[in-house]
Amino acid sequence: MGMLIIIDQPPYGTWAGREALDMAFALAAFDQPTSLLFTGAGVNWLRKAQDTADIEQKSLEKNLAAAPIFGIEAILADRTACQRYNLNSEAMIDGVQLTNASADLLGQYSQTAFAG
Amino acid sequence: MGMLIIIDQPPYGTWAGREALDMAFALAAFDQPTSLLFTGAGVNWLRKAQDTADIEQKSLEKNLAAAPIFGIEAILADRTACQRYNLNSEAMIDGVQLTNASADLLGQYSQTAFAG
Amino acid sequence: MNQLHTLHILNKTPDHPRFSECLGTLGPDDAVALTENGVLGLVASKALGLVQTYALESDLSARGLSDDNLEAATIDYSELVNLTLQAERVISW
Amino acid sequence: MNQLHTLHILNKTPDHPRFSECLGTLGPDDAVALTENGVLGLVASKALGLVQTYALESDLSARGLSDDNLEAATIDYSELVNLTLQAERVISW
Amino acid sequence: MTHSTPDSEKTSFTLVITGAPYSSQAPQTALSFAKATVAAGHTIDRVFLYGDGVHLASALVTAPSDETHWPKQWAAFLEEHEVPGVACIASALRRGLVDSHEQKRYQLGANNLLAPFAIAGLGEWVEGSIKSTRTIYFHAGA
Amino acid sequence: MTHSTPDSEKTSFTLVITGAPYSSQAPQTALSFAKATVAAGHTIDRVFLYGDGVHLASALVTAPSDETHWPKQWAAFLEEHEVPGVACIASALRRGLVDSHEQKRYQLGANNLLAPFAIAGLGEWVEGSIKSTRTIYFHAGA
Repeated sequence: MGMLIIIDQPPYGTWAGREALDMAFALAAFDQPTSLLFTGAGVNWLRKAQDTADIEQKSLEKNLAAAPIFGIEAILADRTACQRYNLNSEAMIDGVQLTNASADLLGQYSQTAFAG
Repeated sequence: MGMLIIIDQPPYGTWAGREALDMAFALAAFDQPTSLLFTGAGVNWLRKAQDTADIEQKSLEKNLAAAPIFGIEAILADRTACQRYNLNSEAMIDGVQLTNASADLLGQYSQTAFAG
Repeated sequence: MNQLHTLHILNKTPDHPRFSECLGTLGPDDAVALTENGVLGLVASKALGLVQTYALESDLSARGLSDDNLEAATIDYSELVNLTLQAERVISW
Repeated sequence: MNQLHTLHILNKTPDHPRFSECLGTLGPDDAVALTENGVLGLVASKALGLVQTYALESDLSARGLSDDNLEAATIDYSELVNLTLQAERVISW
Repeated sequence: MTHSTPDSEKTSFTLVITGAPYSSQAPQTALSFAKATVAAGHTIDRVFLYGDGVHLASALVTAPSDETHWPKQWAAFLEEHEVPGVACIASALRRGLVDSHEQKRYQLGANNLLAPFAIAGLGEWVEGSIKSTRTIYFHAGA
Repeated sequence: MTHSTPDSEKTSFTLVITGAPYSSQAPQTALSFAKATVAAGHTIDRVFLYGDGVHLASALVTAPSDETHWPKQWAAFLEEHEVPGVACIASALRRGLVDSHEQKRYQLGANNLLAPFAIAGLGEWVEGSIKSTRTIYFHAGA
């Protein structure tokens, strides 16, 4: 059981994914079992070597790297979405489990939420 | 020449189309030649018999009906989008010209804008 | 007691990426409740109709669709509240 | 003087309906400038590449795409400003 | 984080609104849902505003005379049914929504939080999602 | 509404921002564009905030200490280059953004417009789109 937070928007262009990550961290801080699922264009969060100096935003790659330390149980990514965005395992940050965003997957969690 | 305001979002769910209509009316009020193009899911603005009493919003069908009075030159709708949303001429409000949202169409206007 | 596995509340137009994401995760015992712009899925999406589909009457009326012969059961808010309790879980897309 | 007919500034992901709306209106003398999430079109869209395509370097870098071998000319903001003046018209999608 | 069945003694809801009024339909859909919830005899534990949804708690919104004033409608509902309405502090500060406490803390020129809304952390949302029978989200459509 | 060619004597821009800060990237993309515009010797006639873009003119935004404060960055740019920044009055009133004039007119408890932004009607945008060489829109992405 536990809670699944879904991120389906890419980083930087909108704040929705960032605020979804905050939700996941808050759940983990209260010892709630929590996983993250990246799907659709949201899988672009998982690309290595994000350099945000020129757009003056914090690197979300670094934020996400803190997820295991905060107690997030799993970082999941939809396999089809990764293929669509040409994101192979070499280009991907460590610690991501490939999966299929499906009824079976969502059925494993008691609650599922987007940030917006 | 003149200005083309594009509405590609349906009414009521968001305010973008409503604010696009305000832009068109403002241009017309300053005697600028102005046309409206409905495309994508935005063609759902053109469906007859919108009854908004239960969602407590103003009927945008009525707003749009005022367009010719305000001096909007043409209300255009993308043919393909109308087909996709099963919007035939009987279900459509009066005064709409079917067209194709294409390079040729946009090329007839000096400026083209969305509200958001 | 819980015949309804997951209730998917869907308020996006059929052109929005989350509409197809939602359809891609429907299980056989799930149901979809179309709200706001989501009701436009009834005139544009061919993938609906595989599971039980509901649509909010007030949103259909606002969009000029209340008289159409649509493949959905029309509901009011009281029925939507009931559906969220009948389902084992609810996902708002 | 104006070889560039219309400059299309596109900041939506390739999954967003406006991305395909934009591609559907490209003329042969048009150009596309990808900004923000629009740069993701370079890894996901097969329809780009039919017209001259530019992409903002700062948005590519932020998204980890600056070292990729992409089918676009990378530009900075000063070049984007120039493009808006070279074009007969500019449309922001 | 287990769910009670509908026939349990007390059925309660947490509502989360992430879409702004006059930009999305989310606050009005959520209000209709909330009214149906209390009409059916259920309890609303809490309404949590997150992301752009915090704009619903603005005291400075002026609606055109022929449009519904959603912040006031929501405030009246919360007061009538004694439901706590909470705006996420992180979302609120970034978006320029502050109460008198945050005004002092950050030395701002004014405050603009509409009573009875309060500002608090994501912990309120976590608690709701654990304790309520159902947590229902109202996002901006498109 | 005819366009000057780039080699005309004075090239000028109207910039329209419709996306909110801390929700979309629009205000920051627009600021980078604006800086490049003046660096190239062009004039910015006016920056017009429309729809959710009006939130950029909020005086009550508090950014986290490690994030850029976009309203302040924009205000500094407008002052340095003497560029008028205008928020659409209809968008602003609906979204809870008011100056002292509108505060009095609608008897509100506070005002929250950040200087040097002003509030005005869509006529300012119409004028810009007629007179400027180019009008460039910065919408919320997705």
